[in-house]
Amino acid sequence: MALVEWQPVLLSLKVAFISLVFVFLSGVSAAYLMKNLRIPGKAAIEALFTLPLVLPPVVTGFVLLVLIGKQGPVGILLTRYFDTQIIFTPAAAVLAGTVVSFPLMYQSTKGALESIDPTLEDAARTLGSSEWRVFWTVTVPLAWPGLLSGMVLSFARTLGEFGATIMIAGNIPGKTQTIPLAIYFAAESNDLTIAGLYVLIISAATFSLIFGLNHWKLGK
Amino acid sequence: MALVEWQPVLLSLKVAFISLVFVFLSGVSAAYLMKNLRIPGKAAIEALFTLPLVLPPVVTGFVLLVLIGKQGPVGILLTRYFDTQIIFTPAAAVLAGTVVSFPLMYQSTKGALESIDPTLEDAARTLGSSEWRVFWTVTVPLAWPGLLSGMVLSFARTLGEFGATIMIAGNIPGKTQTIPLAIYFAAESNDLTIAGLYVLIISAATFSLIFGLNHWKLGK
Amino acid sequence: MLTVDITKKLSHFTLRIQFSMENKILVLFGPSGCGKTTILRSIAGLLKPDEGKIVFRNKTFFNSAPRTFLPPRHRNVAYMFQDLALFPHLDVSSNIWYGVKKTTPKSHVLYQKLLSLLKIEHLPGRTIHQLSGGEKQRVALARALMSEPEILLLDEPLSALDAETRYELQDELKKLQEIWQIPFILVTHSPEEALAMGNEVLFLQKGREVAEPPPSWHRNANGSSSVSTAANLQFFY
Amino acid sequence: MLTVDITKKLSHFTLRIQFSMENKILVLFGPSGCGKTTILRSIAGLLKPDEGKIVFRNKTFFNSAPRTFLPPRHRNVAYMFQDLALFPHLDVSSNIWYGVKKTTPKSHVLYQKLLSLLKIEHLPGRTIHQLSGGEKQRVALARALMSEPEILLLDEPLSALDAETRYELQDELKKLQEIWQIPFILVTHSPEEALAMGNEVLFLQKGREVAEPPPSWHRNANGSSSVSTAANLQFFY
Amino acid sequence: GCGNTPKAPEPAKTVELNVSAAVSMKDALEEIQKNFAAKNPNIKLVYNLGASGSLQKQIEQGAPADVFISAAPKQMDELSDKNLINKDTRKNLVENKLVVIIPKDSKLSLAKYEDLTGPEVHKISIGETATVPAGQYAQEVLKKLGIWEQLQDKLVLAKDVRTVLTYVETGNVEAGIVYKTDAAVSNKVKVAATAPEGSHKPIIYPIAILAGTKQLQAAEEFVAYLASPESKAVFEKYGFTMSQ
Ligand SMILES: Nc1ncnc2c1ncn2[C@@H]1O[C@H](COP(=O)(O)OP(=O)(O)OP(=O)(O)O)[C@@H](O)[C@H]1O
Ligand SMILES: Nc1ncnc2c1ncn2[C@@H]1O[C@H](COP(=O)(O)OP(=O)(O)OP(=O)(O)O)[C@@H](O)[C@H]1O
Ligand code: MOO
Ligand SMILES: [Mg+2]
Ligand SMILES: [Mg+2]
Repeated sequence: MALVEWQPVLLSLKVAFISLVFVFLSGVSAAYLMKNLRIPGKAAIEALFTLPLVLPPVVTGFVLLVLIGKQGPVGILLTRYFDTQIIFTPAAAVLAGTVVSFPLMYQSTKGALESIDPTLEDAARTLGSSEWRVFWTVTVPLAWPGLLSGMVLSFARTLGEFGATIMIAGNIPGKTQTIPLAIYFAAESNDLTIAGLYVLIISAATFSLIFGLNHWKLGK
Repeated sequence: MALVEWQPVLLSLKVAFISLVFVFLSGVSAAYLMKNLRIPGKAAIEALFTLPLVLPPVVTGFVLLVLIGKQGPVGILLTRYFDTQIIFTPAAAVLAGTVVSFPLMYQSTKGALESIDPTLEDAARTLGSSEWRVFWTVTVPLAWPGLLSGMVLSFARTLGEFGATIMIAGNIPGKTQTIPLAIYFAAESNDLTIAGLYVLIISAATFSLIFGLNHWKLGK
Repeated sequence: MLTVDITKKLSHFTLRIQFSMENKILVLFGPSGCGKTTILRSIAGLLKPDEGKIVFRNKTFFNSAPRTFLPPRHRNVAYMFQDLALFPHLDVSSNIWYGVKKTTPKSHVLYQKLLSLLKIEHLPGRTIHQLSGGEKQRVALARALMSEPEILLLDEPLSALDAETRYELQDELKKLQEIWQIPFILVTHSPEEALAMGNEVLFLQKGREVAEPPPSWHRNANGSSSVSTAANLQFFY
Repeated sequence: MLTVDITKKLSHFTLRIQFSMENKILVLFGPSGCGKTTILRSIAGLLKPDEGKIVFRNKTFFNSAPRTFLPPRHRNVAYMFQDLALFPHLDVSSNIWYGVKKTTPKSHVLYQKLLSLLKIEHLPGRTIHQLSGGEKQRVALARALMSEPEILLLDEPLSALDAETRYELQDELKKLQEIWQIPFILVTHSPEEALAMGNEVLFLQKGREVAEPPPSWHRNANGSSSVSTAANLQFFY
Repeated sequence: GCGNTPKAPEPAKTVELNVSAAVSMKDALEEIQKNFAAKNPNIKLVYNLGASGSLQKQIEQGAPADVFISAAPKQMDELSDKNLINKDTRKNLVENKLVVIIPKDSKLSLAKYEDLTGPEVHKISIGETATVPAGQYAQEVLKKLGIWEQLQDKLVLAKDVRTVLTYVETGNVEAGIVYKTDAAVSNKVKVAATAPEGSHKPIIYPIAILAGTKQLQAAEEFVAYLASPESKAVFEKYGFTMSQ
């Protein structure tokens, strides 16, 4: 294709899917732990969880940059134990996506967990299930519509992530350029056609996801 | 105060609260209408509803600019019938906030509506309630935890809105500068202290909201 | 006069039922899964039959040709669900008042009367999940009665109550019907209850009306002995 | 041997109960709201009593001093809830199998036996909301029985069934208890059922055991006539 | 996955050269990349294009970069103060001009900067003065011409030069101040005035090799190539002037 490069599209999808896995696991776990937590500072922790949503992504990106940069605590650990760096790599884009969409998954899960009937969890307990099994076989399926919303939100948010990504993954064509970066880039040289095409592609990806999920649910 | 200006703080809170009202009404209505809608193109409409989340905010801002700008269709109507313009005013910041957080409210509400027990709505119907009353007295209270999540997300998202806001509200100090804009410019000019203070303020606002909502629920 | 003549395909058989009733108490009697709840849901408007019609006085509730469907809220039918369907987000008194269109001095009197009749005077401020099974059932009954309906549908309304209370309430419901003069349709698994309350009994079997009472009719509801009054049955039906 | 000796403050009275039982069927009998469900929930571990202890064989389920609380999953108690609590996201067969720790040929035999005994052979693939009230009750009973517990708690397990089925199941449950030799605790509002099934009956009134049977005991469950076998009562208790 | 496309076996070892450069040079740099690759098959240029301020922060945090091209001296100075650049290699690469643009179909008769004070000009957009170099230069010019205070109520400060261009293109402001190179990429605007000589400090794009580079030789070759006549032609095509 002459106009549009496929690399940003593939990278964006890959980043969005991998982030989705991380954000699902971390968001659901966090919501589960917080549900059973009874401590005074709870609202503060929750505010912290919501912060990546409130902060302008560039700021989130800056904080991450300081953390994972060569002199940052994470960066130092990565160098010492794995002899590697994630700054300016696709892994950094995954990190950015996971961090910015975490609040979406967390809040959606939280809402969903609060509205399920605890009697059903009790029933599972009397039937000999461990808390772990209760959670995965009763709580999660009952909370599914809410989790699904959280997943749609997280996936979409990561797909559109720009500010934090460009900060820590850089904007390296062919390597760390995601769709939003490509859009920004095209707009810079006034290629509104290309920018528009990328917008179409990203919209199509969203459409496919939602269409797929709707049908998946109907199929169940 | 020498370091931090209060105007962006007040403006941000005002914008976030007003947007919250709009996004609550529009998000909940949209989710309700979509729930009962059975048409082939449904997934496409939903994808459209999710788009403001996927598109980089600058792109959303650009689209809005084209719509409400002086030569845009909305802008022309505003000039003709009201002799006014909302571009470069705080109203534009409200519009930007509402549009970017709409997908959050919509999806959260959708998830919440799907997991409530339809028998209870049926019970209300046999007791003579109109669909409108059923919705507000049964559906909404039962879906409340999910709606609350949506409200937290929307409020936080608007509070942190940067890209679309700066595009259509402009950055007119003392008039349309919100906290994220102030943070961005402070950070860009390396005033990390000021940026940090604004981050603290915005975090405190998030904390207050979550704390308040948690207590509001307990009080019920 | 309520006329029901409907067909509805269910999982394992087709419900095909036809009856008319005056302002009396009609009992639906039949084994589990024979279609009793389905009939009540059709009358209440929560389920569309495949074919047929349901007409009450001069109002058509449902007709398959020409296609008519009166939404539940315009039918003025109070329906006490088998699984109660109380509103968990409201307290007991708000649940009971939910169906009242207009608060009048008369409705306040009715409310107080129902509370004492149903022995739930101590419960108004509680939320639903703080109630015992039998308490929930009585609150659901109160909610249905408070709405002053034109038809009352009761799906095993007294099944979770002790015999003492049950007996009293059977009596009260009967009196109420005599005062209100509206059709009551009652589902019960107890032949004694059917006999005590019903002006008519409709025997059901796999979605059809049957002439012969099922074996359960000749046992009391607990299965341990046969009913002494069973001989009177033919007079009722 | 199950020993229960607990105190629990409820809204309007304090539950204070103490009993021991062997591998028999114990019936809890008392008016609505007297604390029957609360006792079962305490034994199942879904509710912590304020004080006292619950000991089964050599396992302490609960003790207020020293503080001991065995989580429900380690109690091996099957509890059939009054409001059933079936899993709406699973089909009937997955519900029934949910509590089975290890699938063995023996459990497959038990499964088939329960399906036919409870007359639910035609339901395995259905989801819960496609069931009638009585069908749900039988599925809940099957789920409790399938888990092969060491104690079985049944909260009005047969209340939504027709007399015929009810009678059969009373019989079957009795036989099952004789084979399994574990404690059954049964809540029922029917004195006939209590008499037919119970080796012992515990009369409850406002959270306390009472020696005198309540008035309901002398009526049959439907309140219309007194129980012919009521005279035998004293032998049971 | 990405980055593992099989490469033809090459005699000399291929080195990767990481270049962090101001995004406003995008088009010119892309063209130069092609030319350079043809001449230096064993040096692979990897661009990271962004706002100069972001690039500076990334470099400060140890992001891999061998060469830095900034859109203004400020960012370079700060890196220099932190000893992150090889000071001997710093020089001025290209220069830019500051112009007033108006929509292509605008009927305004704007010929010089002072005309911006006219009543028919309601809104003027410039880059944010604290962060966007183009905004700082614009402020300097307007102050020098003595119309800065007068224009205060008309100003809309944009996040970047690209946004200024968009405002003018969509007719939401009557005029904007951008670089000549920005005006060159848009066919919806026209240049109405150029800043008078000496009204602002020269708009310089400095270049330097970073202190931490491991590819000093390749970096030097690239920097030298940017000054070649071939590159000069490219830069000028996009509106830059070469620094002396
Ligand atoms: N949603 C549904 N989809 C398919 N079949 C259903 C559905 N609901 C009920 N059925 C079936 O329809 C039949 C009639 O159900 P109904 O609830 O009317 O029975 P019932 O007479 O009220 O029984 P019970 O005394 O057990 O409550 C049953 O065989 C049941 O399995
Ligand atoms: N969550 C709760 N909080 C406070 N009080 C409760 C709660 N649940 C039940 N109660 C009260 O405790 C008492 C005993 O309830 P319980 O459910 O044990 O009664 P029950 O004997 O099972 O009655 P039923 O036959 O009606 O099911 C009742 O008075 C009830 O109102
Ligand atoms: O790099 Mo920028 O493009 O003007 O700061
Ligand atoms: Mg039924
Ligand atoms: Mg109970």
